[in-house]
Amino acid sequence: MRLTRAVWAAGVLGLVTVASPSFAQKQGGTLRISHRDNPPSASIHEESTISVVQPFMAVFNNLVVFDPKEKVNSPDHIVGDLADSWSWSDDKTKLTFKLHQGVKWHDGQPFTSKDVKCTWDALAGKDSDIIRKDPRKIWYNNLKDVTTNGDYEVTFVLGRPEPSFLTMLAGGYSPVYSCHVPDRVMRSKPIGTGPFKVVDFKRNESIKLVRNPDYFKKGKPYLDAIDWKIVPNRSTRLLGFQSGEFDMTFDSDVTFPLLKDVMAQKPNAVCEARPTNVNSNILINRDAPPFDNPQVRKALVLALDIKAFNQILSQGHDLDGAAMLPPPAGFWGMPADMLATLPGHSPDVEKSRAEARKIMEGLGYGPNKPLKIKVATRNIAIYRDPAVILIDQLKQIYIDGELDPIDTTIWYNKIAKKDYQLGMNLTGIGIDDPDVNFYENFYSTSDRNYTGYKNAEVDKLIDQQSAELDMGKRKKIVWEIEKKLADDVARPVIGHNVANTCWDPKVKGLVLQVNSIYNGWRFEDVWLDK
Amino acid sequence: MGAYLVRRLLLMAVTLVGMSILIFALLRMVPGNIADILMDASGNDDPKEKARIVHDLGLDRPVTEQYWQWIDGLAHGDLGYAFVSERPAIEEIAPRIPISGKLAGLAIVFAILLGVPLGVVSAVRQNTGLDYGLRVLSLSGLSFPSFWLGLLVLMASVQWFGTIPIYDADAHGFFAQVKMLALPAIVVGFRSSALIMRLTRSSMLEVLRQDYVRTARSKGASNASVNYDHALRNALLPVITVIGIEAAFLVGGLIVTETVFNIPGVARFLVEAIRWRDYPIVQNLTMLIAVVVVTMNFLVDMAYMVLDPRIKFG
Amino acid sequence: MTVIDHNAALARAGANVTGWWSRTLFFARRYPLGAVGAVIVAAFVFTAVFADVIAPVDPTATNAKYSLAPPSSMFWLGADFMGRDMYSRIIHGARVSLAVGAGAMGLGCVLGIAIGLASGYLSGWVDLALQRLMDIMQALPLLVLAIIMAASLGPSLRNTIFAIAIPLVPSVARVVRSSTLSLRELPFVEAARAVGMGELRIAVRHVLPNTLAPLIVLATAQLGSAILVEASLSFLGLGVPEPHPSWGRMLSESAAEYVRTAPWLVIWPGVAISLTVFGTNLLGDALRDLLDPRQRS
Amino acid sequence: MTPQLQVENLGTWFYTRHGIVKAVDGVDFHVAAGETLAIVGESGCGKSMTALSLMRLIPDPPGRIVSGAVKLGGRDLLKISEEEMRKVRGNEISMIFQEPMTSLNPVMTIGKQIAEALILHRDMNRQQALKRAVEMLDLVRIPEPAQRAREYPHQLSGGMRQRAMIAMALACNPKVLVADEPTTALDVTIQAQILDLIVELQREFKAAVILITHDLGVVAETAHRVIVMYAGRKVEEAAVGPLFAKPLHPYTAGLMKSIPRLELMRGEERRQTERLQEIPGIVPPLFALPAGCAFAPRCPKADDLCRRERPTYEEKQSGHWAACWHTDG
Repeated sequence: MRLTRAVWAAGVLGLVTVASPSFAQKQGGTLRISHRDNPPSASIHEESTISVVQPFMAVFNNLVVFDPKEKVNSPDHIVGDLADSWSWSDDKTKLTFKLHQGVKWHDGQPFTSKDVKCTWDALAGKDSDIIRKDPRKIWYNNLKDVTTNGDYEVTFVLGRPEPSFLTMLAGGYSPVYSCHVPDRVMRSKPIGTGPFKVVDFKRNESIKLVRNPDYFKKGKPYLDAIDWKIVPNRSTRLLGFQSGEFDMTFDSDVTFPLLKDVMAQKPNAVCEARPTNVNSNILINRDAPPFDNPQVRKALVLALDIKAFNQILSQGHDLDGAAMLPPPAGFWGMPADMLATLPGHSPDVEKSRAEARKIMEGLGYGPNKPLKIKVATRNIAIYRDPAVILIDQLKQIYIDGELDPIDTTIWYNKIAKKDYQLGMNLTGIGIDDPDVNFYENFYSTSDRNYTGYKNAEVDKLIDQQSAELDMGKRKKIVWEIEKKLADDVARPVIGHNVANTCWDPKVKGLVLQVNSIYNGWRFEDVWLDK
Repeated sequence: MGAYLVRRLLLMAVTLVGMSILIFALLRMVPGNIADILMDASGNDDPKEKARIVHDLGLDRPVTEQYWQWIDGLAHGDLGYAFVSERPAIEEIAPRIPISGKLAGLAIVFAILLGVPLGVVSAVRQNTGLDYGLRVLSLSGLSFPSFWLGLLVLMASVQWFGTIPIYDADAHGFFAQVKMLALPAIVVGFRSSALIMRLTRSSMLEVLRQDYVRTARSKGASNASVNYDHALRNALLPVITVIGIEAAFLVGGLIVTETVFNIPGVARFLVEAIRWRDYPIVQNLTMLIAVVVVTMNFLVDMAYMVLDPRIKFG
Repeated sequence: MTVIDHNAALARAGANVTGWWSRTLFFARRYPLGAVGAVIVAAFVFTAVFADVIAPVDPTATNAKYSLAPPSSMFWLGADFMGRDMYSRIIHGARVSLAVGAGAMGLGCVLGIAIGLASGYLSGWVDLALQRLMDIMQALPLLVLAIIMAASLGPSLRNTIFAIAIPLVPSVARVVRSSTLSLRELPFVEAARAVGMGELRIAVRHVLPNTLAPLIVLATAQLGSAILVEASLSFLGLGVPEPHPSWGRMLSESAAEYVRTAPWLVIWPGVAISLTVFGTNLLGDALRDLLDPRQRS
Repeated sequence: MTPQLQVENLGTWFYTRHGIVKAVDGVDFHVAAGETLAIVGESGCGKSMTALSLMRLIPDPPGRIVSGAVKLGGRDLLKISEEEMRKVRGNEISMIFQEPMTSLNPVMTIGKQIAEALILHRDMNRQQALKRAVEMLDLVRIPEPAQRAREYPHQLSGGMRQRAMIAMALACNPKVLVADEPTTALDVTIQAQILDLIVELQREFKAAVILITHDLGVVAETAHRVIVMYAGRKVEEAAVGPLFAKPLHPYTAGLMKSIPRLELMRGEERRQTERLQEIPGIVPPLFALPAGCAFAPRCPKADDLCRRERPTYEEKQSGHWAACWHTDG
């Protein structure tokens, strides 16, 4: 099933999939959700965090979107949103969308193809007034031009075929912005075409959305309003959920150690575990001692006991995988038997560690002469916790690590300046897609390739898989890249995080997509059964 | 009196100007700025974008110019724009003031209601078991970290009521608000009540040693009359001072309590703003706190003059 | 006439108390709360100094198997999220608290004494300038100033000490200044001056020792508040960073999450902080009664 | 003349770290209506403690009245309950203190403070009491009494304050008035006025007055009889005339040498520089009294007998008592 050929064929039109409202849904009500922190801004294109996407995706529409009824985001389950239909040119370098007519922005302005052009021109790096930061510029390296044909047709011109391009447009990180709303407004009270309008975004306090009565999908949304309350303390958030103050938790807010308590206090809660599309990984400064020595890098990765990490951080629910989210949840990751052959993923940890110790002893280290290093990480619990475990594990191979907690403000500076030895890092991947992941994190020219990992061979393979139209062949290349990265100890992955999202049973119509937390938050199909 | 007032006001102004320089300088020492944070939030490290943000926010200008711009704005009632929300700073700060104000007010009321009577009882029953008990209680008030007390209160609240007070911005009406803020106010006020109780006690003991208390006794006044008619009024004068100053200094307790109870007041906002390197917010909020403290000190002195007939104006 | 037990009355008053031990016992009986405080503080210092010996295991050793393990014979006070022994962590936490508390108090006192002496001694515009500086520092609540200082300096043990010490300076400086002002006119100081002693020497040899009593009282109080401020800073994530086991931080993020599932994570660090500060406060009160003649009954 | 107040074998001890301090050690005396008895001595000799013992205002702890009787109108004040004692204080026996500034409640008006005793003991309501307070102020010759009654102590001069204190003490027409150094804190000119006032009012009110002072000049002018105290005990007692004519105890003699000439004192301020002859040495600490005569270490006449044995207190001449081995020499 996973190998089902995606329907890439040219000329095959995505059918209009605007679902007619089904008879059971009830209109009305306010959905109350707790929010974990203060979103840096409301502008999805400028940010890379679920804190922004989850509340504000409902304000916008994409051109296309992952089928909200499907559990797995995959290239073959993409449906129209603002686009009624789309088509590829014969050489697979031009993607043309026919836009829905009569759509209005929340401020009453009509939506046209110009808005699409404005958005992607800005994202591709042209000067623009609608964004001031562009964290996902690398996605559009291959986008040469955006052309319009009248108000309701727009064409994306690519430099080479890139099947993932449509996938990227379908993610929650790809809303259509308007030409006429400046970046400052987009960051504080954004204007979209989506099912909900922003009433108020109070920093550190709340986000209030109300139903857009003029939403172009007739009959939707069902909810009158969505109230987000920002509660930075997790126990307070969960207590609020348990006591009925909130109808739903923030995405992936309920870690496994907490799940038991939530279920005990609120037995009727519906909780769903899924990967968060965030993996914990180790940043290695390969340009400076001691990790400029490939031997030390290898010893490091051999010392890892991924199960132990997993056991502590999620009671064993995190997924062991390489760079891509592993199957079955992930669409692209390598199979388990192949994974076991990668360094650091062997089931026999003791054997690996013995090997690592041998390497270290060979380099002159030992119990009385440990290698002293610093492990940098952001001074936030979710970063610090794995770092503390890492330091503890490294003791096994004569590495005496000291935690170096870095204020979050200077974290990237420090990493970019290569002012670290080891770093514990979390990487979120917006879409379970090899282009998104590899280009962002491992391509030599990417902004977000923090470790400055440069490998011409890997770059070549990344480009190669990106242009590959045959899904089977492409997966093979993807796995090869994963293996190369692992062998090269590029960014050893400790685990793909898994956590729970819970809601009250009266919340209906919610479909969580298992391979990305960033894509399913339009809230247009959600209703309250009161 | 005029000369004294002028001198006081002048000193206040000097203090506030000094504070503005201090806070401004300290903030520029903080590693990282808003642009770093914003870039960090989006996870890309594009020097061009960062430079643009730095330029747009005027952070690339000389610090003296930045300082002057701030002060000049303040003089014209313009607090500038918050870096994070990009709204006028006044709009960010103003709505949070009444929240913290109400909490602090409630806490002080609680502290006085608890602290003064217990302090009096403790002094009157000096060196009895009751006195020891109350002294231990008041010392514990000074010893418990208020965030821990807050956590314990939350734990207890969950245990007994199955719920916790979650701040609701839409709660209107006096009782609804009091109900919502009561627990955090008790947590904040506990420390103050301990302070007030200690001071009331020692002040009361001091007064009870005074000659005029002996005079009152020599007139045949009863213990109660001596304690309450003669001693308490005199003992309360220093207590009023501490209440006034404590009211201003309550901000410290509010910081952690607003965090624990998730109350969107100014105190928590300050920490948040520091974390975000939101200079306009931090600068203005700090100045606001300093103004409150300095003004409270001033008012306390004035109140002292009014309440204590011995102190003459001038 | 009521029968009066002279001996009992005398014993209460402390008559016939001689020798070090009986004096100690007498004070313990006279100031029972102070004695309790002294015992707590002594235990705290002892724990901090011998943490390595007392703690059964390495406070930073994680163990997946024992994540959130409840208190048992193996983990007396339970284990935290990462399976670290809470008992050992709390014992080592005493070391952090003492380091920060005593460090900040010491630094604050040294700076405060220097400023206070300079202010009281040099008077004139130096005094005026220093006094205004103290005014400025006192225009912000202790914790607010400490937070801003801590944020400006970045998280580390040393910086935390510094961030807490600075706000403690003004109260010390004021006490020293006012003592200095009143002392410098006293006969013995004038006598010292008459025999040609230098002003600095007079300040250090004659004036400073005489401000000692109020300083000791103040310093004890400051030790307590320094420990509390450290806990608050760490709770807010601005204090002593991992891997130093800080009581305040133990109460912050992760512990707060497990309020229900693992209440021992919330209770014990809080008890440790409260007890320690309580001890210093008790001791401070007793010292004030002893050393401050105005308060002596 | 029957004594208004009869004090027998009064003992007031303090229990301190250094041991028992016998502040008042077996003191007897009596005072009749209209009579003024002066108790004289240096500070620390126990005279103030004697006064406070009469009022039962000894701070306990550390002090206790351990023995004796204080008989007023047939009742022993040391035996009645605290509540009954409260009815006595300010009513039958009242007191004027040394320092009128600190002895008046700074945050209460003068009128109220005077009225308080009246409300307590005379069943008056506030209006009546305040009205009576104004009358009392008038009586002690405070000008504009109605105005003064509304003022606070700090608004009055020292002399005025002491007048107010006297008004307060006499408000209930007490049988006994204890005046503890009533003029010490005042200017010399005012001292005389206050003393005159006390004498005059005593005649009017027929009260027994116990005047406590260290100043024999005051005694000569005001008192009928004198008791000299040293280290908690009486050392000499006589009517004013004989005492001044021939003091029997060396201590008394010493005190007399330190009196400035009365003529000089009157109307003229005492000059600070004009030091008077003083008794050498200081009052010994009461917990470390010598075995013999307490005054021996300072006494010019002291010999081995004095240092060994305490002199008995006996009537050396008619109505003139003293405790000294050398009264003849």
